[in-house]
Amino acid sequence: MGMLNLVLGNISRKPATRLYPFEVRAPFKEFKGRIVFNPDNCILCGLCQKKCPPDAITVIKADKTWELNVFRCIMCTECVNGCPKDCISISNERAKTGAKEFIKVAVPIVDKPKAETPKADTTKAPKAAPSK
Amino acid sequence: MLDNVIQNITEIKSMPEVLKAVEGFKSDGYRYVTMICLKANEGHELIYIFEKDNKLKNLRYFVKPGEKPKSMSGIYLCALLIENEYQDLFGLTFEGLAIDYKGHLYLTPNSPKTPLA
Amino acid sequence: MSLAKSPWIIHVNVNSCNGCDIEVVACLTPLYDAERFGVLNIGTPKQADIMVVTGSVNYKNVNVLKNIYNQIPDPKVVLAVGACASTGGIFHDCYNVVGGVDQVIPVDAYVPGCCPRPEAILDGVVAALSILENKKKGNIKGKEVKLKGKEVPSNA
Amino acid sequence: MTTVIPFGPQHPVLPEPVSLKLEIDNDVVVGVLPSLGYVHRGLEKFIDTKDFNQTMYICERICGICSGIHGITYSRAVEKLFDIEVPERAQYLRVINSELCRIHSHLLWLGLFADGFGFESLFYECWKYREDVLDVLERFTGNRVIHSMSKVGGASRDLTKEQIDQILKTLDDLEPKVKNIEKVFVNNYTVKKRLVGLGVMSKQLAYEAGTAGPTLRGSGNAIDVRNTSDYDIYKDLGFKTAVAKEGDCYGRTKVRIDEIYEAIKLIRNAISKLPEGEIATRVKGFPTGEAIIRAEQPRGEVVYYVKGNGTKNLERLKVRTPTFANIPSLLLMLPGVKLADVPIVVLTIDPCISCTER
Amino acid sequence: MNTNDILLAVLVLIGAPIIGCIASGIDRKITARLQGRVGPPLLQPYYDVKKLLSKDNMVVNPTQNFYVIVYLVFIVLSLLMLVFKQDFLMIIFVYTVASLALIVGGMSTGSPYARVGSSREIMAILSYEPVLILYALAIYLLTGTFKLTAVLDASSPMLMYTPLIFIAMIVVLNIKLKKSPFDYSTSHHGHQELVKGMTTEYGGPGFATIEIAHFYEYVFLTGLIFLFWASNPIIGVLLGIIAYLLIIVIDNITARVYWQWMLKLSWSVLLIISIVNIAFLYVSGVQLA
Amino acid sequence: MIENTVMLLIIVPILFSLLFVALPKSLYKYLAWAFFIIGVALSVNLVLDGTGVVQIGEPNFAMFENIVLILEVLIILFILAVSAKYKNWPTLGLGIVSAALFAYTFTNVPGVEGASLNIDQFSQIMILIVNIVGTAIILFATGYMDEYEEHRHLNRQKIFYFTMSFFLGAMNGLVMADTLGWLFLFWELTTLCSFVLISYNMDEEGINNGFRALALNLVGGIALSIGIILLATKYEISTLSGIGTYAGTDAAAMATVALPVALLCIGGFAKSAQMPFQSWLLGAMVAPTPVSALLHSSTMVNAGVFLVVKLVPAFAGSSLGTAIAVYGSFTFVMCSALALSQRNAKRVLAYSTIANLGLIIASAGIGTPLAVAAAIMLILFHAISKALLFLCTGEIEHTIGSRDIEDMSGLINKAPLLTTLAALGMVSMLLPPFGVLLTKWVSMEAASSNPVVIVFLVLGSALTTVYYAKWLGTILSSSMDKNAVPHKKPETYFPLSFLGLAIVVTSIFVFSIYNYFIKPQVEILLKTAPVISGQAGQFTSEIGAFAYAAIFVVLALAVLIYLATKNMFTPRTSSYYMCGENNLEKDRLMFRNGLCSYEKSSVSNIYLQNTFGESKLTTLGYAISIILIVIALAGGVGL
Ligand code: SF4
Ligand code: SF4
Ligand code: SF4
Ligand code: SF4
Ligand code: SF4
Ligand code: SF4
Ligand code: SF4
Ligand code: SF4
Repeated sequence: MGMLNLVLGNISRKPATRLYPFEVRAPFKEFKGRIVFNPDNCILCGLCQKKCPPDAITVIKADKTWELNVFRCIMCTECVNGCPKDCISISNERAKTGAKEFIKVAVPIVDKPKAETPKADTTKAPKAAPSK
Repeated sequence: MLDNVIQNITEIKSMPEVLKAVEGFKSDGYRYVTMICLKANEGHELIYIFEKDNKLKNLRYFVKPGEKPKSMSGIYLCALLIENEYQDLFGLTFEGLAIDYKGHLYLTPNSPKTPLA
Repeated sequence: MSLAKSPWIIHVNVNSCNGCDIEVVACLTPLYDAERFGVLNIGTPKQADIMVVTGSVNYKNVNVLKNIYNQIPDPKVVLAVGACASTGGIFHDCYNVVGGVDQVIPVDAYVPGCCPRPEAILDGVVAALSILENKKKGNIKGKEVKLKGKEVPSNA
Repeated sequence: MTTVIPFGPQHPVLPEPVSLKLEIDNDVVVGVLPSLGYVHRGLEKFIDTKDFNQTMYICERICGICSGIHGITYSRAVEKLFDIEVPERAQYLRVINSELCRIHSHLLWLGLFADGFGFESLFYECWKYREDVLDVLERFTGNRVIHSMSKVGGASRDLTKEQIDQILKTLDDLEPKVKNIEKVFVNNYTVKKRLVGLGVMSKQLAYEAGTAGPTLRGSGNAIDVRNTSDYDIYKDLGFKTAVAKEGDCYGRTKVRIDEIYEAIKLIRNAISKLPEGEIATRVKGFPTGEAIIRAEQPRGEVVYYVKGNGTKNLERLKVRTPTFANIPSLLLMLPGVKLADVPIVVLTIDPCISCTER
Repeated sequence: MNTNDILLAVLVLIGAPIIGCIASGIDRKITARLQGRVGPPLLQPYYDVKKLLSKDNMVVNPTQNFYVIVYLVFIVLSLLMLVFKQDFLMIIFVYTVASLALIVGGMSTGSPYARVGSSREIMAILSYEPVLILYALAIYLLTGTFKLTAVLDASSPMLMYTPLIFIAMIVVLNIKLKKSPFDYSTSHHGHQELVKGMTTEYGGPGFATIEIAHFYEYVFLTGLIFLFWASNPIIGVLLGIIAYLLIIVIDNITARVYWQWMLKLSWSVLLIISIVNIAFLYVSGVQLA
Repeated sequence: MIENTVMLLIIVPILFSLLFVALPKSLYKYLAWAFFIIGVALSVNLVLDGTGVVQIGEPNFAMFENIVLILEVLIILFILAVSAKYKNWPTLGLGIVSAALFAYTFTNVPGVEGASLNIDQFSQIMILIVNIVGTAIILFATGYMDEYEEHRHLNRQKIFYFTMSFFLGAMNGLVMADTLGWLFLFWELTTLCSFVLISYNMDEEGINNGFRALALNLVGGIALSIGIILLATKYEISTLSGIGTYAGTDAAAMATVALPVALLCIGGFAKSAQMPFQSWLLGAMVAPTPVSALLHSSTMVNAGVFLVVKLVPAFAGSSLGTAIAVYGSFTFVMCSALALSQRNAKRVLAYSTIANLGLIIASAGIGTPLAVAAAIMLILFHAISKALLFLCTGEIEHTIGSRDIEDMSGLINKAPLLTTLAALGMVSMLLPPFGVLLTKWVSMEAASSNPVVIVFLVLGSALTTVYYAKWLGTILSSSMDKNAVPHKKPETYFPLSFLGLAIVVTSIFVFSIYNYFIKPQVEILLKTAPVISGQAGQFTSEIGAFAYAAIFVVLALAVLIYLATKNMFTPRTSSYYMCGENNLEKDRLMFRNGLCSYEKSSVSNIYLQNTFGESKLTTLGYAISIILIVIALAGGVGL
């Protein structure tokens, strides 16, 4: 009768369900949600690209761009620990579901004047709009 | 003494001797743990690993190029998976496999052939 | 709205490390309870609407993926869950990996992460719902994916 | 005429792609031919392109269920190549992580197993409890199932006081809950009807077939790699090896439930003894030599063989996973069972195909 | 056939699926709550059917949908016959047609899973049909006729004289609703070694037909329970509901068993208690007042 | 002119049998067509002639009586000769006993002055079956036997057609004869025909089975002749109708003739292959399919139940009746259970035949007007359905080369018409609205007054559903491959379609059939007829109603809905769900196995050999059935 007690217990209690889209639990601060890149200090050394196990980061010195394939990143934090300039950090926000996403950032090299503001643009694959 | 050892491997020169040694292990109550295959001087090196009371024993055998080693699956049935795996990955041919997947354990006719060889 | 209220999924695990799989399964369990949206993990493709694919594609399961895709009646949506399914992830350059799921069948939505949280997967399902509705409205049919790389049937 | 049907690769009771060709006569299985390769990625080749640090992340993704233990075992193997001693605290952290993994994995298995014999509500119950374990794991390591907590040389994450309290609290909550589901698995009439006497392997057979983990211990063999002398600090923590003498699916279930209790005890023990100090040593140079390391994963013993050649890439990495060792036992257990029992017998070894095929 | 009859028939045709749909929704809701979940909306079965009807009609065998139509119309017919108080034995035979149509429909697809599922379902027939007919016999013994008129017009409840058959019928209900522990031929939600058993190859409108037929079947089967206390319709309906709830609870506290076990159970326990009950009726010669 | 028709019914078949011998093989087709048409005409004519008794008195009687005597001597000599030739000692022994009994009859039993043929409604029904179904089967045979013989390197068709036609004549005689002596003659003639046809293949198996049939039927014949002798010597009853008249419905009279009646019934049981005599009918399945269809399902075996039903007035309501009812229902449930474990289609049909005959006997045993009506109707409907099923099995065998049910999966793709007909045959055996089920329903309602019988019937009917459902599902399951080509010959397909149509038509007009044939017959037998009305498409008895018309309507509705919605939702054919591992080029039921090669999936049905297998049940069946017979006999003697 173990199971009977369990199911009757369940029905007499509130459901365990977290009503997800309507009721969101704040992510733990320890959670490795997504990679955040701060281009300000980046020296385009390419160490992060070297360290990244799935080759999610592409650093192109010539174009001065740093690119992350968000849908390939596995949240291993190798890049975070490996960056000599601490440009990469980790946020406990999740990356968005829906279309594929690349984060491509033009890197202002530090010794240049600060005038050139970093311009982040998020390129999205054309298909399918994500939901609200 | 450490329990997990790969040192002091007994080198064995001929296949019949390997078979005999493996049979000896079996009668001594050893379990077949696995076999490790390495590339070595054109051929392959096989390391058989056995275990009893949490202690390991190893045998090493060198497979000359083109040689067809004997399967241990007749002695230890569980050897058949790892032997089939090495047929796939290293292109070895084991003789007398209990179930011979003929190089199709993991790979299909389309996939790369003998990727580790 | 009929489709959006009753999405039945078929879970196809192709080359996944299980991380994504267990999170897909976790979506159905009490804490997340995808059935609130009418989601059922239905066994057969013939009754499914959403194909949830986890893992990258390898040479052995290309045909499995295509067959299952072809057996889902229209309108249908393919949801690639996890880094592997989306892009091949960490395995993208393994010798036996063809790549992400979109190398083989058309994918409609992607879920990032390795592995994605159940919440992210639920987001993906919700995203799939509107795509499903659009496909129904636009009468968009999934193309029959042809099987390439035939293997000669022996002992046929 | 016998019935011949494919069972898998895509099949609702198999969350993982593996295929069995079943030959059935009179509702009894007379022949099986497993078909593997649906999850073969070729990870052992990866060492050619990834350095030994990155390989840790690949090893973790051999399987997503006890990925933590894979990472730890890999680290231990490479550390053996370097011949370095890991700080005590890191060893304790590794044990805590391993045992949390074991609890979540066993709860997961209990659920899937229940689903395998059509007991949906029990399945949900197990997975509900598992979520609490995942929560503490997430706070500990930053991720729910793929933890990346270990690294060559020690641990990459430490436990804070607050996290430790949470772990202890979760374990306190969990214990009575496990007792509840244990009652069902052990006493429920229909469950026993399905499990008792099914897929029997004698002590001798299980030993000789080279099985590992609960599959082995469920047949009365008290063999557990955690008892080896060089396995982290397990020898200092003291634990009882769970065994059952039945040798059937019922026995294996009991072993896994007991292991949950043991794991809870081990974690409590480890936390109470947790020393202060560093969590990692610096690793310099590149690995050379050969090493073999075994570890006890939820599914049984995993064997890591690494060979370094003095470059940043390893020369050979070979993983013998527990399911790899247990699959041959399916060939022994399946013939003679009913078709309806196939999922149960397959699940009873707690198959993990992704690690089998890598 | 007067106007009243026609009205009643139309009412049944329209009302039964609505009740069945809600019953099935309640089932899913309660099951979810028993499992500690929120569960789908009450009208989820309706959404499901609506969706299925709007899907592509994918078949493996062009005639496979014929069988499910037969299944549907015969379920409806047996329900109508029940409502119009026809011969009970006859109703059971008509109901057998429906069950067989589904089985043959499953077999006709040729899918190995469907065929194994169907052959298990055939074995289910072997276990429940005798009980159903013995139930009919009990009605005859109590009223002197197989027509249901007498049962429905009686002033005392049949349950008083047929408690054992009632118990057997609860199990039959469980088998027929394909609920755990007897969900071996197909299972609504739980995962199954046979994929979706008999209905593996059905999808879209064909599967919608099966679902609609299930709605009617729910009503029909609870109707069979209702008969045990037909003298007071309110108690009768309550009895039906209680039986239904009981089955939902049983569904959640048991594992799936083998058909072999069920066959044994039914030919040993169910049949014997039914026969004992019948024997009692013979010997005592009681009549339903 | 009923006398002429009666004579023609016996003479025409014999004529045809001679024609078959005289004319070459190439003309058989036309002969068979002619025979069929004449058979239909004659039997319809007989029905139109109405009922009546044809008395044969002096001066013709002496001639006929001599013919009968000569024939009986010939039969016995033949039996003795063949059994001696093949050294079959049991048969020889039984033949000697028969000879002795014959000699005893000849010397000790007082002769009769005349003989009579009694054509009542029951005989009419039997005549219809024999002459319409029977000639249809012969017609089928002309399309069937060439191929059959080709596969077996035989050339014995002359004997085949001769015996088949001759058998029809004998059967006609049997169902019309009222004089017990004549009845016995025709009875033994059919036994002989059966023997010849069973051993048709002339191989060891055929001959052995032929002898088994002969031996067991001789046992029945001996019981029959002892019964006849007893009746004649003790009660001076020499006609079948005489027994009814003697016993009436008077319990005391019934009790006095119980022993001879029981003996006659045992003769009937043997003929109908009831347990424990069932083995001969199973053995008879080695004969060509038309033989099985004609002798062993629709006509000859019916002779046994015919006799039992005709004897109803002699045991209705008595304890003998109850014993017979229990015995019949026991055979019903036992053989249904045995059929469950069979994979050989002909054996399934054989068991099903025995089971249904058991049901008829059970109904007769119950002896209420309703039950007797059910018994007679069941004979009619069962004969048509079973003939169709047997012929279909034969044709299936020629199409796919096997009679194993498991091999028949996918038949719908290979031979759609044949499969549909076979499916119709099966459906008519177990589902409403078809006649067999209607009569089963009637008999169940009638049996509800007897607890043991009803429980047996309930179990038996569930088992019946199972073994037919299995088979039905198997032939209807699609396999998507179309390899075999059906042999579409008009001689084979006409009889099949004709029988299929007959099933539907008789089922639709079941009430008219009841009114015209059954009701008066039951009145003859029991003096009362069941109260049955046929209003509103319902077959309503005092305790229930069977709404067959409604079901026909609903069935038609289902077809209409299907046709209407077929185009509403355009079907798109897709491949099977094979867990993703399909092989689309070759056979769609193939899947890729572990060795990366393709393999065909297949599913066999559940046969429960371990519970219901012949080895498990047969002995039990023998034991119980023998006990039941002994009880019946003991009841007869008045113990
Ligand atoms: S990490 Fe250092 S050594 Fe290695 S590639 Fe980069 S710069 Fe060169
Ligand atoms: S977290 Fe890991 S996978 Fe992601 S970008 Fe950084 S290194 Fe690459
Ligand atoms: S992010 Fe850091 S590691 Fe990467 S390129 Fe910039 S500075 Fe180098
Ligand atoms: S995305 Fe990550 S968790 Fe998911 S299958 Fe791939 S490696 Fe595993
Ligand atoms: S056996 Fe599977 S679950 Fe266990 S560690 Fe290996 S991969 Fe992970
Ligand atoms: S046992 Fe294998 S298939 Fe099952 S959940 Fe675990 S990893 Fe997936
Ligand atoms: S086909 Fe074969 S079996 Fe038939 S006659 Fe010719 S050789 Fe004989
Ligand atoms: S089908 Fe069989 S029995 Fe019929 S002719 Fe051919 S071989 Fe002979």
